[in-house]
Amino acid sequence: MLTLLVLTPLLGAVVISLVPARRRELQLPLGIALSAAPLGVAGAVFVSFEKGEGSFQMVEKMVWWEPWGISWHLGVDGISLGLVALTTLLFPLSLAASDAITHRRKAFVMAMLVLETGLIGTFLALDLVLFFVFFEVILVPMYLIIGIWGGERRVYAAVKFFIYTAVGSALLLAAIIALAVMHASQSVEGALSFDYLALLDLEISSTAQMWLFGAFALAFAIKVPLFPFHTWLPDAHVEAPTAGSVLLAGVLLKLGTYGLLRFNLTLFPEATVSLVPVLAVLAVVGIIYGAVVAIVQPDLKKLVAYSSVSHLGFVVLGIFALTSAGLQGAVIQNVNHGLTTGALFLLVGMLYDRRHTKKIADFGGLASRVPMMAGFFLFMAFASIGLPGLNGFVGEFLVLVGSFPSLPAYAVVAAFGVVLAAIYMLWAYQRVFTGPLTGMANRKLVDLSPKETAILSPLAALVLLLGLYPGILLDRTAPSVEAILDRIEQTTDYQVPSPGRLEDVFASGSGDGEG
Amino acid sequence: MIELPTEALWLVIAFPLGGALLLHFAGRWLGEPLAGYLASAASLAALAVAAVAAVPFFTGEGHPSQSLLWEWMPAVGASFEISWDPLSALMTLVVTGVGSLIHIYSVGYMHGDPRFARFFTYLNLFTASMLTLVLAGNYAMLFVGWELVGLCSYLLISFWFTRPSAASAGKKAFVVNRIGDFGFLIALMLIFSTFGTLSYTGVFDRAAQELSGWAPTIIGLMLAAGAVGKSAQIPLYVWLPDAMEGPTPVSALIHAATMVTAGVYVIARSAPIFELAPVASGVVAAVGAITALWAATIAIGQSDIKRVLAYSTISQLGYMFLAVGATAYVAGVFHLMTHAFFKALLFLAAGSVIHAMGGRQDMEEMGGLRKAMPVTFVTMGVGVVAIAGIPPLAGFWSKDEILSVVFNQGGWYTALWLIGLITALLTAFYMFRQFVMVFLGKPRWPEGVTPHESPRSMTVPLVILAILSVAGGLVNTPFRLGLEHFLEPSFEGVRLGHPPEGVGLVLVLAALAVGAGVVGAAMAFFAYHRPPEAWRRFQSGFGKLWGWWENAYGVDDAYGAMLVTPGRRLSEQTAFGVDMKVVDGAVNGVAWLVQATGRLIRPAQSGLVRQYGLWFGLGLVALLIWILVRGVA
Amino acid sequence: MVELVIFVLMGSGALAGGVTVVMARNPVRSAMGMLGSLVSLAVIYVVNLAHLVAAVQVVVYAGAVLTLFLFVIMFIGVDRAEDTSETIPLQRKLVAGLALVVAVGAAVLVWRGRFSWTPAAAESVPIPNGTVQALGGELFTTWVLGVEITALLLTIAAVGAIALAFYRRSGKASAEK
Amino acid sequence: MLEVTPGWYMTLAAALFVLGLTGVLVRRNALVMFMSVELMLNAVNLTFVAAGRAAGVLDGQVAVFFVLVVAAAEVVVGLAIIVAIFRRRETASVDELAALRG
Repeated sequence: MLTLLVLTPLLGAVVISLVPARRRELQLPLGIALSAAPLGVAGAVFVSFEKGEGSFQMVEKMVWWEPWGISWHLGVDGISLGLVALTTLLFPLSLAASDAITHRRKAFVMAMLVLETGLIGTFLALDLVLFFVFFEVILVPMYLIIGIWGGERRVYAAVKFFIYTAVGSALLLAAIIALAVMHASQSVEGALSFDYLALLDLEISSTAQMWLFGAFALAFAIKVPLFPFHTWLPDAHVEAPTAGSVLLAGVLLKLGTYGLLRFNLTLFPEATVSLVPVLAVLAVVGIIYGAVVAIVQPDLKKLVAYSSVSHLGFVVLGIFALTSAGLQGAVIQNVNHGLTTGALFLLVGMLYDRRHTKKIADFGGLASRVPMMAGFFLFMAFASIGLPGLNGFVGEFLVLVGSFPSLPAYAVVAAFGVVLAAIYMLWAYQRVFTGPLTGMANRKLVDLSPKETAILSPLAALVLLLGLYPGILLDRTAPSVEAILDRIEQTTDYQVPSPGRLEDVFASGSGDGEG
Repeated sequence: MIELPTEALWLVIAFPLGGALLLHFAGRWLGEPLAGYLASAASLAALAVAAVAAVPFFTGEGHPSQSLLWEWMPAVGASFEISWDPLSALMTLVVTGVGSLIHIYSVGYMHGDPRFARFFTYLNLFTASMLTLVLAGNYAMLFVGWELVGLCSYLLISFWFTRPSAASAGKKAFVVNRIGDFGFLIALMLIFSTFGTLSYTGVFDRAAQELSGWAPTIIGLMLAAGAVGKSAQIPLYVWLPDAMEGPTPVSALIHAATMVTAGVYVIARSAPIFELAPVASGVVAAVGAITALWAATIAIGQSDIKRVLAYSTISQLGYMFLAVGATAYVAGVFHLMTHAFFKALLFLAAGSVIHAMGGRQDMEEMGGLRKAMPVTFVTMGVGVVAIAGIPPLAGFWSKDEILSVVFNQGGWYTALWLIGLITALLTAFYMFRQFVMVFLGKPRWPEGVTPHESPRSMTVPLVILAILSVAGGLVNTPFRLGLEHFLEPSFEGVRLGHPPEGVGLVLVLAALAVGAGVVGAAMAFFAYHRPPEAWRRFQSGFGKLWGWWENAYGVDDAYGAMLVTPGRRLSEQTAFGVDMKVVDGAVNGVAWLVQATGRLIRPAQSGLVRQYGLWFGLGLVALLIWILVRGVA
Repeated sequence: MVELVIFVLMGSGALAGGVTVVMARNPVRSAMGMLGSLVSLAVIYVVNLAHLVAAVQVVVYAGAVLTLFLFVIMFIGVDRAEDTSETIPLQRKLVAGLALVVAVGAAVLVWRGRFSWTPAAAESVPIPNGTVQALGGELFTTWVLGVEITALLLTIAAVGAIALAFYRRSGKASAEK
Repeated sequence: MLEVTPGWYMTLAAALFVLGLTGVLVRRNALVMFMSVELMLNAVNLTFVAAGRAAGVLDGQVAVFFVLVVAAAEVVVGLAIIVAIFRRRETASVDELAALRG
């Protein structure tokens, strides 16, 4: 089933390639229909997923290249499940929102479908080479999407995106090979292996763990992006077409946090425990820094992009909190951010399609002209701010409350990001949508079409559902998260903090007496 | 008598929430006034359910109970869970009762507004949120309500969003509240990491054993920080006066009667924690007392009819803080209730006046409205007397109880009591000043304004609220402590502050409080029941002080200069200085370095084959020599 | 004795030819120097018992290849005397240095004895005679695959040369600067 | 009596090789460069023959045979290219063929 899930979009790309180039009217609807197919498969995966099970499910394994121990090994657990579902959901929606793409539409749809295969594959791969292949496959269509269908400085942005991520990948590859070689030196037969499950049994010295952790973490930190590796993101977002932005923020960034969670924590537990302060500092700095920078951005897309830096800081903080609540929060915040930021980018895109500008200063008082759009924007803005009852809160709250026992000082500083989020989001909303209606062009705006409403509504519904009943995801996540924590506890002398007197919390945590 | 199980209490929230949903999707189709009636019906239905469910507490047979709706975030012990005890019952009744009246009032007030249905959507959503807050069985769900009322407040303040001032006031309210929420969040983190749960029962049962040292103080202070934001206390009160940009019923419902009291409710609810943290309690009391005095002086200098009431609200909330800070939780909640009655009344009456004056809010342009609006005149008069603390109206009982309890605490609380007493005098002064300026004297209306009494849907709620303002205080008099008895189950095991024992002292204290009220009222009457020139002369007698009061001590400007402007500059520096130049500069710098290296060694690629050949030859020879020198095996 | 005489005579011839190739300003003279060099070497091959190689040297090199060179020289223009001034800075000096190093290096290597084994060794080893039969046998048994591949290479070269000869400017060629 | 040892031949080959090398690097006429290359190839051929004789094997001569063939092929293609370039650029000077200059 998982193989099917990975390959369906690729098959779709092949189908699209067979459509004659002059049948333009077919390409987009067909693309939407084809990308809906994996959504169906993902739905089936979601339904048949065993709730109480923390290990990998629906595992499929086929030998790919025996001598090097590479296999086509797929599996899903509570950490990847939500992300896979999110990926498959966002693709039909963002394709549906791509009416504005008229130039080389066929190639665009194909690039999108290839991208989908890459993303799903990355989340499901249980073989490091397979993972790496998918991880890199993503770069190509995304590079094309930004570079061909982007804005004015698209080439600059695309090249920056590509090179920046490729630099990280190079180290990742080196570290992956190092792991396989270590496996060869430790296993009885001396065989290489890139299998994630096999590599889990490796015994890696502390020093080696540090280096390998660093290589993995750098690759993923660039992808997240963690401060200070974030500057490719605003550029890429501003130049990317709407669909590109949606997927970039919605799914691509999650590869970083997913990688940290999946590989860094389990493969290098000792290094994880000792490097927690470094990553927590970067995460917290990212939370505050992203928010502070977002406040004064003149470009709506850039503002949302910097808000992503801030929100993903929460995810990273949750991961390195190394508590059950923190990890669960990280996982669900991943999905939440994809939904809300995806929706925000869709809205900005819809605004851009109408006005051909993203500058906040060009707008003003739109709410009286386009109330539906304003309503959706405000809804998503509040989800992003972390209003309880909407999904953003669930993730942030779990992360904050979960990270407090282990990292009290960091959690307190991070909590301040919540205040800043309200400032930048509401100020932007105020300048764009409220006040008197300004400018002739704004007077002629039309509100959301039924189609656009249909694109946004599922996202809004999910935002509300996950906000009120996150159990739908948390129930499936919790066992996997516990498994990771168990592993860290077994392989290191780390103890997940349990509730207790505050004096103990502050004494044990790395917090330095924040009061 | 029907016994309503706690499990059915979700209906209390569901009615207004359902109303909000219905109106959101079908409001435009339902139109005016049907949408308003539906919303009012939803609110009344919630009131009915709550009233039935509260019966056991009145008869003294009820016990606090919990009912789990569904799990929310099990990892942090958060669930949707309703807790039903006298405190939440009382709050529910106040919210739905006052709320229903304001719904009905709004049908008249919002007549003709193009977004009539939308207004009621928000109003219903607010009611549901506030009920979530008071019915919550754990801190997480409390926080849901806490933030959702903030959202509704934002939506309703900026209801007329085309006015830039309204839009910015809404944002300000939400952001300032968020600063308080920051403290609240920290409190939640502290509570969870101590107890491993956020549910009231779990926390309060074990508070005495688990909390030690400075822990309860920190938790208490952080909770208080949240409460300070929501209840508009120093230093976070600045959003409330601006919130008057919203429609007047909103000011009455949210920014006087219910939402702003949430802070008081939270502190009362967390009594078992504050019990262990006398320092935190003291801070709360001090903040309350100072805020009360501070806001009262500002209220004196205002000429906008709603701003007077806004600062008055801040001041009265200060009283409630003073009460809960002095562990007089019952007195605080009591004042919360009576205040809800008379302040809602005052706001609605003010709304009626504004309605009649064609939207004008400047009291300088009013005067002599007594004849034109008899009902409003009488009912507002009742409200003014009530807030001034003149017996036997509601305000007297609750305020007197607060003051006497605070006095009885002794020590430095006596200073707070004195502040409270002075504030009582000022309260009477500015309220009577307002009353005189608006209703008595000669009309100073501008051209073309012909005031008229408001429609029935507006005056009926006024009358009902006036009756409540008269009689509401009787539920808890020193002669019959009905409310205290009623609330007992909610404060089990908590030492409550009490008034002094001796009857004589009680009477003296009461006499002092009443005396302060009467003196203030009389001063206002003599100063302002005269032509405008005379009162201006009176005002100028205060010299610079009056200017400060008029300007609210310039706190807004100070915050602007100290926080907002530097904050924005910091943000700009970070965004365009640090981020673009340093961080991105480093990235682009690396790229530039590679390019520069390329440029540097580019001439080597001369395109001349012979030169390449030479390099090749030289390289080869060098390699050979190296091999020979090293000696290949 | 005979070998010494032949070595001195033919060696000088080969060197003189080489110098002519490098020094002559007219390419035809270079070609003639080349011819002299090739023929001299052919004689030395004979002395070294490489009869077939010597024959092929004369027939293929001196005959075919050099003729081809001459054809091209004629085609391009005989009397284009080359400008001998050097335009690349340092080229001449560095070349001289390189040549010196290579020459000295080779001399050192040779005379330090690494390659100075004497025909005395030949007494134990039968001196192979590079007759057509001997060499042909070797080529078509041990080295037959190499022969086939070189044949293929030659064919390809021929085809390539013809293709290049048929080269036409395709419109306004873009390779034009 | 002086014996002509293989070393003599090696020395001669080295001299020829250096001559060819100098020619390749100094001359800018493509044809002359080609001839210089042939000179270098011949120098190598000489070492093969001499060494093969000294070692008493035919392999040296076999190698020379292959070098000859490859050289012939090279000349054929190289000259064709030179002619093609000449037809286009009217020059046989390699210095003027510097389109790949960085």
